[in-house]
Amino acid sequence: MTETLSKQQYLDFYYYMRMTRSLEERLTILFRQNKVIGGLYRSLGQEATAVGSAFALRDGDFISPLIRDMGAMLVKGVKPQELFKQYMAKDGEGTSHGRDLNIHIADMKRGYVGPISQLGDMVPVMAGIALAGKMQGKNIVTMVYLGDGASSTGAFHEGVNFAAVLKLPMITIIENNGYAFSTPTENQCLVKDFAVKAKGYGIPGEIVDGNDVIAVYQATCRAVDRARAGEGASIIEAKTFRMLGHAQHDNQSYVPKEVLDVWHEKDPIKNYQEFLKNNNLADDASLKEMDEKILAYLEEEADIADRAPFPQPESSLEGVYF
Amino acid sequence: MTETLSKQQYLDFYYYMRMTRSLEERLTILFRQNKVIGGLYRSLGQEATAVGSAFALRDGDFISPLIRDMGAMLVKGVKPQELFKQYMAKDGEGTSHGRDLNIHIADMKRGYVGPISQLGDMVPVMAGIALAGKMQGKNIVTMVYLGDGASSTGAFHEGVNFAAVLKLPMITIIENNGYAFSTPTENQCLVKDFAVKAKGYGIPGEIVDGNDVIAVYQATCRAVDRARAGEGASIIEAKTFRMLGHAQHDNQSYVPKEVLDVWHEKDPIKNYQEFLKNNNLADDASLKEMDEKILAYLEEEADIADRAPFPQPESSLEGVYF
Amino acid sequence: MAVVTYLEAIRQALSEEMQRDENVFLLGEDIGVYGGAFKVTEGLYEKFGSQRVIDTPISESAIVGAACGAAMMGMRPVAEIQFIDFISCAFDQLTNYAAKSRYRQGIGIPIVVRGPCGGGGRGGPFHSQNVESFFLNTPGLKMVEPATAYDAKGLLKAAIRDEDPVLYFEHKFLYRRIKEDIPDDDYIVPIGKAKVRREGRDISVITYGAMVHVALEAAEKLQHEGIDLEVVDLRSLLPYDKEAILNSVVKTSKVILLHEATRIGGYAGELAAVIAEEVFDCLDGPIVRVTAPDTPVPYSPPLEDFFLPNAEKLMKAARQLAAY
Amino acid sequence: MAVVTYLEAIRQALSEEMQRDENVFLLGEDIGVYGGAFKVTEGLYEKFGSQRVIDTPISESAIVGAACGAAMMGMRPVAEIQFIDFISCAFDQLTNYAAKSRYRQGIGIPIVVRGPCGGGGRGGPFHSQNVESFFLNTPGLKMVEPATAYDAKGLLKAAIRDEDPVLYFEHKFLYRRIKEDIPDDDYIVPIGKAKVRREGRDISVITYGAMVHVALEAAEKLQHEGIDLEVVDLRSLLPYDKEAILNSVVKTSKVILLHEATRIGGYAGELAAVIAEEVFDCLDGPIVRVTAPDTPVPYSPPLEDFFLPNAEKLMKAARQLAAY
Ligand SMILES: Cc1ncc(C[n+]2csc(CCOP(=O)(O)OP(=O)(O)O)c2C)c(N)n1
Ligand SMILES: Cc1ncc(C[n+]2csc(CCOP(=O)(O)OP(=O)(O)O)c2C)c(N)n1
Ligand SMILES: [Mg+2]
Ligand SMILES: [Mg+2]
Repeated sequence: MTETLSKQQYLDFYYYMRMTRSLEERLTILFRQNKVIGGLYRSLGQEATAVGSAFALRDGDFISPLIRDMGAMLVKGVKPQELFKQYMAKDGEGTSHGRDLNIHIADMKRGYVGPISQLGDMVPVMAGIALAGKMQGKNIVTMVYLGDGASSTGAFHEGVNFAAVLKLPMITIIENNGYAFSTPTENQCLVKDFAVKAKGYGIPGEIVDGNDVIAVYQATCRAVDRARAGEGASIIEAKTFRMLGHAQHDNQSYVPKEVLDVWHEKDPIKNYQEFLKNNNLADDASLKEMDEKILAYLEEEADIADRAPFPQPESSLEGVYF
Repeated sequence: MTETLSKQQYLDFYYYMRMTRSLEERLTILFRQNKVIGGLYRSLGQEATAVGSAFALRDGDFISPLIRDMGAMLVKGVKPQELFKQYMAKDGEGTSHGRDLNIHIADMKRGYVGPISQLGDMVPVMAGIALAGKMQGKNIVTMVYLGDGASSTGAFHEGVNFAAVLKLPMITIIENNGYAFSTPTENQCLVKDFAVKAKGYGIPGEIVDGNDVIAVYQATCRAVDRARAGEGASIIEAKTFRMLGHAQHDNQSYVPKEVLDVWHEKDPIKNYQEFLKNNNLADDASLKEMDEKILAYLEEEADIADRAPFPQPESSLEGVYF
Repeated sequence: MAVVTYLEAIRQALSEEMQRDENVFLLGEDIGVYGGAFKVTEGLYEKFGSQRVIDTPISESAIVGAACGAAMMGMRPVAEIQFIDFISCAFDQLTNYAAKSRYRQGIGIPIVVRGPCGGGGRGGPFHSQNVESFFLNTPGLKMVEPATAYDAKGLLKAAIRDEDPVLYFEHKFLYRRIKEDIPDDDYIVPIGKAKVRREGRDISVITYGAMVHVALEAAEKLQHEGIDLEVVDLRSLLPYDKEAILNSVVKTSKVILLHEATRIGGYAGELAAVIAEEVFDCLDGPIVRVTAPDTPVPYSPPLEDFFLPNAEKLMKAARQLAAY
Repeated sequence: MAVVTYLEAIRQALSEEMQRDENVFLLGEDIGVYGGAFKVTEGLYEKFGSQRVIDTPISESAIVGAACGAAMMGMRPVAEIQFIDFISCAFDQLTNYAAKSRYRQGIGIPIVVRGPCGGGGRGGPFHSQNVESFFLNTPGLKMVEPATAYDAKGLLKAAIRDEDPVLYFEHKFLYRRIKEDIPDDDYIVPIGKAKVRREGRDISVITYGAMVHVALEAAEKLQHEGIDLEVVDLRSLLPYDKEAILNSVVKTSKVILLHEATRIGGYAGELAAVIAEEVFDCLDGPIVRVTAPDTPVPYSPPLEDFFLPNAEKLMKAARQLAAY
């Protein structure tokens, strides 16, 4: 896959990062209005990782996102109204029909698989999808996202090793965002660079600035190229930071303000705006126009979700078995 | 811990390696006589790893052996008759009273913990013992043995990482013996050197010639010293080879003869005999004397086990709860 | 005496036991600095320090396995599972290591594994489960589930002092919804003893956890219809109080087994079996189960409300059984 | 028709299904080159190659998880667990991923997870378990356990063609001990259908797996005492054939639930509940359970023999119930 980007692609990166952030901001409002059911998880500050990596994939490839990867789902084609409905526990095409929460939705056609909450479990599952793709002679790639914390799970280990040994086209993106809930990374694992874990599986591991959408895109392209060339699995560690609490209810008072300040300067969207302007890919006016278009679009989508019905109680009995 | 060895220590290494092998050979005879109940697992060719490593420990330290580590249990003080009784499903002090099989016996006083069959599970358990020792201000070390195959399990990963993060005095010995049952190491994990896995946990990993009892002893001493000094967990990879099938019923026809030939030359006992003789620590006569003493001792012990009763049927109902 | 919530009662038990016995310590995810996802352990890190309130990596097998190891050394670990649904990740360590250690190697494993269970919180399929049946067929384990603040404290203390592995299920719907006056000082609620929460003549409702309150609500309402429910709160699920169960059934001759978990393979099966085996003679009607239907726990409010057993469903079953 | 063992019948089913449908493939530990710890898959690696008979690392979670992923893509994976006891290491993937996928995301998981269960082989606590109860409270899973060679083949074929995750328990004591004439050609035994193995008037014995043979042995012997047992072989444990169970109980009015697993929380609980709920009227005596006692499976022959249910124990229970 070529790593040279067209103007449109540069703008698309921006569009999806901005869409992610605005969508989550809209969700925050809905949350305050008690319209979001259950918890609300934000990916503020991490949008570049989700968006940049997903752009390295093509149709037929699969991702398994986690709570910080709404951006990847958007790139893969999920509609904002579907996410709104999901978060509002509403019914409708493309939702889980009120059965599962937040981003736990799947569409095998669009190429995203709904995670379960048990962290790490999607790694073996995505290895299995990669295995099937290989057996079926499809040249597809699977990508599984998880956090620094989730890499402590047994499922992560078993899944990555399985993919490595069977030379499966699976990329594991470890989003090292400094914390797992309240637990700082150094209490999760002694390594500073999670990419080093790749060595234990005999596969390539690469570190990337998770706040730099282009760098993420390029690193993922390299991993995707290897995977498609039959060279097997790899790990990418995206270094980033969780700029809000674990969920809406967590004010993350345990995070030192200085650290937040440093990362505030690294905001992936703000910096990318500068990049676009410096490279004459956009100017303040065009960015503003894009932002407004996104907001207007999200407003419509949120409205649709707001008007969507809750699922029928009895519907909950169906579909446990074929 | 000093790494200079007394003559007695050199001879002890020999004694326990020879004891391990002879004991297992005696068990093989019992197996053919249908006196061993269930499977019989041998550590032929791997005796140096079990014995050398266990010698690096002291009273109060704990090991958790696997099927190839009978030698470590002997060093820790298990009596051959206890092992014979175990394998013959007999009752008696120091056995599991017919409840569990082969080396699945524990003695917290002598410092060995009976493994369960689920591979990898002992890693977290031994981390917990190390944690307790630390909390209680005892300066103890725990050592958990497992094979190349068992390192693929989630429990291994979770346990090693847990011990690493909490800086626990736990040493994980990976016995890389070329196979996991019928599965060659390269189908278990892509890495050639399992010690490299330590990097993924941010702890030291060392490779040692598992057929060289002194090298194993010394490497383990280094890890033990680090552990006792509060420097935390580490991994040792002992490179060795399983010279018989997975168990008595497996003729390991899947292992290339050339490979076995190569390793035959590396027999830990034969080579150590040469070492002892070359260094004037023993001669043919003294070795023969030791061997015969061991055989005579084992004969007595096997006889005791043979005469020992089976457990009473009703006894099986007791002791599920306190 | 002071009025405390179910959640505070749990915290009190932890704190008092840690005070009483220096071998008691806590481990789990986010239980230290943060005080736990539900703030159950809030303040304990400050009080007892990082050596006794240990924030662990996300690894339930390691948490439970390490607790086992520490227990073998004489410690009294209390492990938190952030949501009890994640206990499935430690299923192997619990059923194979913890449960069988005393039997097969003569070494007891006095650990407590506790965590929030149950629905009603819009938590969806992975934050709402009731897992007691997963463990019911494993000799060597114990299980308790308190329904009141008093029991929450007393059972947890009993669990911590118990010589065997105890799974302690705390129903998250009750955390802050119920409170009562409980003694400030030390007391235990013995494991294995049920409690008759309400005497009644017509039908025994045998239940536990959040459903105790559902049963009491239904009983209150049915009173006016002339149906007198007896409500037996099991409190301990393994071992269970056979005597109390059978006594109640012998007295009323009719029984409803009520639980929040789904139907097939749910806890009620064991109760039905022991009742139909031991006091068959005394039964004046079928043994009735009121449970959730056989689906995962759905998330959306109308679905979850439809899914969960409630007073109305119980009343309907009771009316039918009374008329039998 | 040819006389084949239970084990060969399983192998036939695998081979024929792989032949029939190129989406069927096998994965597990040592199933390829070695042909499996019990040689169930012997010859299949040679026949179908390393792409369809995959030797995996020792990682049950990965095996089951990867099977799920492959199934989502239209494949039909059959995963072997070397001893069913190790399924506890995949408990989470099975109960949370496989079981709930269709419900929560509309994607079916047509996998089969098979492995040797049961005692009698001096395997001790970790190579002898019966694990069906672990999974009985998880909607979304199916479970079968054949008792005959005919059913071993037919049920496995049905499991492979099923659209949902099926746990297939093969009793290792039966592997080479029973054989029978079975059709060479294609047939299935539908999931969810029990089979009356022996008609009888006095007592229904409801059972499955190796215990079917115990029940038949006891029935033969009791015949001479004038006690006529009906033996119902469940074959499918989830879903189970409620109609067949209830029909038999209605006919005989007395029932013994027999299984090899331990008592508390065992499968019999579910059966007792459904019987006591739905055909209470027809019962002429207590519902009796004959099971293993509540301990881990002990290893030593005298202990294991004492532990396992057998014809004598069943006969004793049947005599008592007959006299009731
Ligand atoms: C097996 C398991 N244990 C615990 C949890 C509870 N939990 C949900 S998110 C989370 C923290 C995850 O941290 P990390 O993997 O670093 O992802 P991040 O939230 O930082 O993106 C925890 C502990 C879970 N979902 N699964
Ligand atoms: C979790 C689990 N899965 C499978 C098994 C079955 N099993 C027992 S020993 C073994 C091979 C072990 O290989 P390795 O760890 O390399 O040890 P070695 O026998 O070579 O010493 C297997 C697959 C098991 N005991 N536990
Ligand atoms: Mg994180
Ligand atoms: Mg090996």
